[in-house]
Amino acid sequence: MSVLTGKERRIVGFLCNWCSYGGADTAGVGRFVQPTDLRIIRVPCSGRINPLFIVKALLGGADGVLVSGCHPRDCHYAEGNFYARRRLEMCKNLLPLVGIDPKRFEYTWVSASEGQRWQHVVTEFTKQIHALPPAPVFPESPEIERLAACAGE
Amino acid sequence: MRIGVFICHCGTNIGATVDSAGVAENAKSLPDVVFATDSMYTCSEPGQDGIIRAISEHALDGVVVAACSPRMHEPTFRRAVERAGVNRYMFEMANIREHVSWIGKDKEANSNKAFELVRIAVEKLRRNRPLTPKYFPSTKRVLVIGGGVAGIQAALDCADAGIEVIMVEREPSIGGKMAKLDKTFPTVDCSSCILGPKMVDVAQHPKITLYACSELESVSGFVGNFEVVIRRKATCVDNTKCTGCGLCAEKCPSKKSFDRFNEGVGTTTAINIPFPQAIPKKAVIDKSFCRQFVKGKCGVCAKVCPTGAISYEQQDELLTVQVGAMVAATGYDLVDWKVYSEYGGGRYPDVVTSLQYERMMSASGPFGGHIKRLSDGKEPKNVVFIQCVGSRDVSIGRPYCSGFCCMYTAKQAILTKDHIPDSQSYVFYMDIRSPGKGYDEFTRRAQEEYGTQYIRGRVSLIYPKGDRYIVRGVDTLAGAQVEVEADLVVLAVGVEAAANSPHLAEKLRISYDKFGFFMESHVKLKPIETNTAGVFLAGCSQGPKDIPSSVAMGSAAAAKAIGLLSKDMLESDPQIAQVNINRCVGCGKCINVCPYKAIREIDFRGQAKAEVIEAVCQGCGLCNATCPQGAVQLSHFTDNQILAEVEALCRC
Amino acid sequence: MSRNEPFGYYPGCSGQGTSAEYDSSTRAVCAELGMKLQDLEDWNCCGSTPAHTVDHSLSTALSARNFVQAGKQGLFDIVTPCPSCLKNMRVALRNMSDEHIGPQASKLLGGDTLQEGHTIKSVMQVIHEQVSANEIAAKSIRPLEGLKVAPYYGCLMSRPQGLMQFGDPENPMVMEEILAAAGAEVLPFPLKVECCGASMGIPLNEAVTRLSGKIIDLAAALGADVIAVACPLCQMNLDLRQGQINRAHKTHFQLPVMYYTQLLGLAFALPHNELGLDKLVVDPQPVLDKLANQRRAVANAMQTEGAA
Amino acid sequence: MDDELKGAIRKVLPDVDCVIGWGPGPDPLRSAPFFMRKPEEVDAFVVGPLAVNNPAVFLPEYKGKKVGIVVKGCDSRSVVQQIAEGLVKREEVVIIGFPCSGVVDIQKIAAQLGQDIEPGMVTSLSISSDKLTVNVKDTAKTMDMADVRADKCASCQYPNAVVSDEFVGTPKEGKTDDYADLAAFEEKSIDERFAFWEQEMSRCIRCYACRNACPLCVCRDHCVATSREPHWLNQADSTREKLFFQLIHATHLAGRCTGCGECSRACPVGIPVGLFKRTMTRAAARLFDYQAGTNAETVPPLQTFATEEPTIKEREW
Repeated sequence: MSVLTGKERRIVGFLCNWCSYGGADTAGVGRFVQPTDLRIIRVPCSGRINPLFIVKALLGGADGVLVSGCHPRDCHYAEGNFYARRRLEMCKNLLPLVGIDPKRFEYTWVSASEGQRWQHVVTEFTKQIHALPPAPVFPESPEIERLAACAGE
Repeated sequence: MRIGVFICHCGTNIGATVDSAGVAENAKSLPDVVFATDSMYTCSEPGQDGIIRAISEHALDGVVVAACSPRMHEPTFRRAVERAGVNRYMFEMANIREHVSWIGKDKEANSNKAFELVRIAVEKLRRNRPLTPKYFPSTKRVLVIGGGVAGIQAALDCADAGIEVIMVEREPSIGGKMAKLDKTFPTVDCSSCILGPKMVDVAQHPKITLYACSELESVSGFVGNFEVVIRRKATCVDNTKCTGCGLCAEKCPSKKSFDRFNEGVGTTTAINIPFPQAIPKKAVIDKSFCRQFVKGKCGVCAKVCPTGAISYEQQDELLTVQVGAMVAATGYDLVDWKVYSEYGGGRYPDVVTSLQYERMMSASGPFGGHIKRLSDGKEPKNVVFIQCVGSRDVSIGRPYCSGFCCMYTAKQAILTKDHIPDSQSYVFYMDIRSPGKGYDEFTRRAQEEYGTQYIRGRVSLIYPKGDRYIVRGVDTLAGAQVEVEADLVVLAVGVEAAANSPHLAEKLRISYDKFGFFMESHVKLKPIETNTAGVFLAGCSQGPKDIPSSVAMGSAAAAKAIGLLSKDMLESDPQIAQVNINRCVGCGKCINVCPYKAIREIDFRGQAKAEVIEAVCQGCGLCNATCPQGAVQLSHFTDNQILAEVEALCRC
Repeated sequence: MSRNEPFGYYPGCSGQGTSAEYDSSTRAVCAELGMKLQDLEDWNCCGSTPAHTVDHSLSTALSARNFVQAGKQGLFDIVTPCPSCLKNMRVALRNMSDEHIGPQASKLLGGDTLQEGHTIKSVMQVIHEQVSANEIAAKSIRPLEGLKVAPYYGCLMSRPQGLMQFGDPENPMVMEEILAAAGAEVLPFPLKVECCGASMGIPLNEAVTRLSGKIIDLAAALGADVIAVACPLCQMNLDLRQGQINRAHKTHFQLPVMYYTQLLGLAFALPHNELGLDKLVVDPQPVLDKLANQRRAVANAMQTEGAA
Repeated sequence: MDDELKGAIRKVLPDVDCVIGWGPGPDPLRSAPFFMRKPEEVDAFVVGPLAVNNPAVFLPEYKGKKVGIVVKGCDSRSVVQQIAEGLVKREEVVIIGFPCSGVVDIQKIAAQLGQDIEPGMVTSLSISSDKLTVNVKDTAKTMDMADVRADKCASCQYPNAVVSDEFVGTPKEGKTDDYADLAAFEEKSIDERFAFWEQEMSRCIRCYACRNACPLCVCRDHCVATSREPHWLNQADSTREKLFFQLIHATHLAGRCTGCGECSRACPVGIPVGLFKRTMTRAAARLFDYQAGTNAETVPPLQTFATEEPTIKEREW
């Protein structure tokens, strides 16, 4: 069981190591209580995030994806978040066409000092996801289901 | 693979809200996990020994520790697994403290989430590969940004250790805020007497090169090999010719120029040497007042200069230097207190800042050490000090304590009595904050020996009545409104990060907090380091500090820089991009986006291919996210590793 | 909103009694400036000080009802001369969207519901926004030249800052700009937003004589000919109680306290009865004399110049 | 115009390895990519409403050799984008342009005929300025050109080659593109869209014709769709994986797609996969004022950035 049924939704976070992951740590150190739904994947920079990771997660049944990086102009790698901003914005434009509610994906900037902002972002985003129905799911391929059934026996 | 999983209790930090033992039990079901256990303090010596023992007993070739943030203890555990013969990159951490146990109290949800985080760590670890660092040479030279007392200390310590130092100072002279002070607490010794010799040392040290009137233009490169461009602003004076004789300032006809050094107390000439002890002692032209620039004709200084040092045509100069480490010691500025219109917002001439008052008291200041009012030149008898102007005030976005105002206010009250024996000082304060050696005793002396009246409360209004000022406040101890007639009001204006600090932080690629102060790597354990290797902090650039703390931090930053550059070769982080030459189609997109120019095009059997310059790559992974066919992969954060993490979290 | 469209006009209860001259001079000045004021029909008390000290929902509902009434007339942009009414009505607008007070107050409104889009401003702010200094100067056929005015806003006009949105809460400059445009010499008046003692005049008269005393004291010390005010209660404390103040402090001030609208009216040469000068307790005659002398002096100077 | 174009091709031939254009296909209705090396081969060159496919798709393979290419307006944008991205060198390509009046959509012709058109079924065909007559098994059917013209031609902004070394004919006026096709699609609710793609993509046979027809798919033999390092897609016959591939393609083409429509046209089962790229194209135009393939000097928007992005309205928290 990956999330607590009925209580949690699947929310995947991609956080840059230098700012936002640190901001989430700062929130923890400050004991800023947050919903438990989010699971964080640490990446070096928001520029490392291929928008297709987000698409992959959303098609794979994630109810929401939250990306956070350093504030523009404050990227540890100087420019990564500038590229990320464009790519993530384009990604946000693509989702509704596919039938994925764009509210399932947000990106923002949280610095390592902004523990409270992180708490706020996580709380708001989790609320936003809970306000939506569970993510639509594709039926598994018959092939895989057959194999899975075999494996189960 | 044979993976071992260790779930930390961190005492009750994790254990209280996460079922660590249960998570360890569940972890045994994960693929490739052959061993899982929980431990009380995994980072402690017995905890680390437990990992090492398990590695040998269970022939582990990968380890997951679920504990605190990897930003805290990843290096610790990497060293531990390495001691047991496992490559340090065959290790992953699940952050179940900062990201789980400390942010929620629901034990069921927390334990479940902790297990999930262990699961993604295991999935990633299964795709990890051993990585080995490379070694590269470094430039044994340190850049010190800011020539206040913190920067001076850092520069002298580095230089004394035999490392070359380049000091960049924005103002015409080094010395910073301390050079403006009359006396220093708690010993009331003369500021320039103790700082002056250090400034001279900077000027004379063979290992130190000083660039005044200069600012950092840009920074590129990385730890050990930074390339820094310095902008030397045009002063219209050729420093190689200027002898500092001061004749130009004597003859300059533009005598109403704003006196920056004296905080606008009095005026100066358009060409000036900011103060007698200035280092470098060179004249500088203030173009906004110089008649040559304002009116297009004058040329007096050029005529009188005995060495022909004046050059009105001088242009800014860009200078490129290589350094191995940098110390940011950019200090502070005063909060813009004019937002307080209840204090006149700058409309009343005899409501001055603490720093202006220092210049009014200083023997080398515009009044030659005789305190007098800016409005009418009379000697003030009643002097009111107001503390916390721009400190501890949420309403103007400055909630923090500036730390040293209580102390200097006491000092200024004492000095006022020394200067004007028949004067009476009043101090409105919120709390007296005087933790430091001899500090509290000092504030008591101000009250008991010098008769300063301390009134605990805020001031709500200052208004002029006749040629005096009514200061209306509250005495919270007496529970009454008080009004004091004052001849002079001194505001203990709070400090904020030096102007443009965020801009500099962006150039240095270090973080800053919402007030513009630079962020240290760890509040308690790494107060000098930043998150960018090779960049260290000193003085008030990191937060408000008094002189002893700034000096100590200057020395600490120097020690860090010396330690870094004492090694002949620096170790590179192997978490860098790598090109799979078979998949690369040579489209060059990665080359275009790389912020470090760390990818170049090479010719491989007649075909264009990308190649990563290992010593230059910093491992941001932008190229990886750009390459459509995934031919460039960031080691330790490959597509497959991240995809495995994503898949572990999805329903599939 | 432009001044060609009518503003809803809420006079407030003082305007019907103690500050009738504020009400009439406001109407006269606005008419002169081409601002149409349309009275709210069947308006009620804003709740004043008592309501909100007892029950926030009631206080909110009282003020909200006035907006409802205005809405029925198609009036959404309301103006009022009284800072206290302004504050109450702004608080009401804010409270109506409060999750606790809003629903309770709505219930008190009976069947009526408050529509979206209501605003309320002080007449002073609207004059400042809608009429340029040049226009005021052009209308001032008898400019207030030579008249030294101490501008006094009272505590409410600019505060609380977030609610009133009236420039610098400690140092508003709107009245200064308006009166300067009418030709007056407006003095820098440091106590311009100090408390006059407000409604303490009855329970604790000493508070009013002390606080208002300081204001009169400083205005006189600065050489003011008149204190210009914008609040009915301030006017009453400074004007009606000037005798009490003099008795309490053994002073002999006879400093006229006039609404800024009355001063504007003088500049615009509006009829004195519309300005209600006879309602003032401290005789404003010295002000009128000074202005008249000033005009005569100017006329003489011009004549001499013409003769020469 | 045909003869003039042929003349231009013949003129270019001596300087190049070959000239790419259109030639006879399996039946009179269908043209095929045509590689002309000798002057006599030029006689069979075909142009007009049947010159459907985009010859630019072949250009990158010729990198290092000089080739000529005959292009419609839309094809020329692909070439320009290839040049902008360094996939093709400007000096290695001779571009022959002409004013295009639009091309046919075979599916629409089939719809008019009321039957699928197997190769070889059409025995002859004649074209006038606004009519098209198709002979199937000796039965002639005449249809209005307007009814069988490809959708992309209705909103064609660039009927003439954007860049050309030789231009034959009088330039035509372009139309505006208001993305009406997207607007029509967006009439559907979010859930309906999901259901739509679930239905459509279930028909995908993973032939990758859409990818292979794309002139800007640079990965060629190294497509992530079929690699294990990195392993973006599995090979299971799952709708999700098929849709994911389309999103990979669209993401890779974000800000680069020139809208030639070849992906949709090439799809053997008729999935409107071009919509994904159209969405990205619209977003690139709105956000970055960028139209791929109109200026070889510009950098595609996702390979650069601006420190301030006034058009990106970030969410406030």
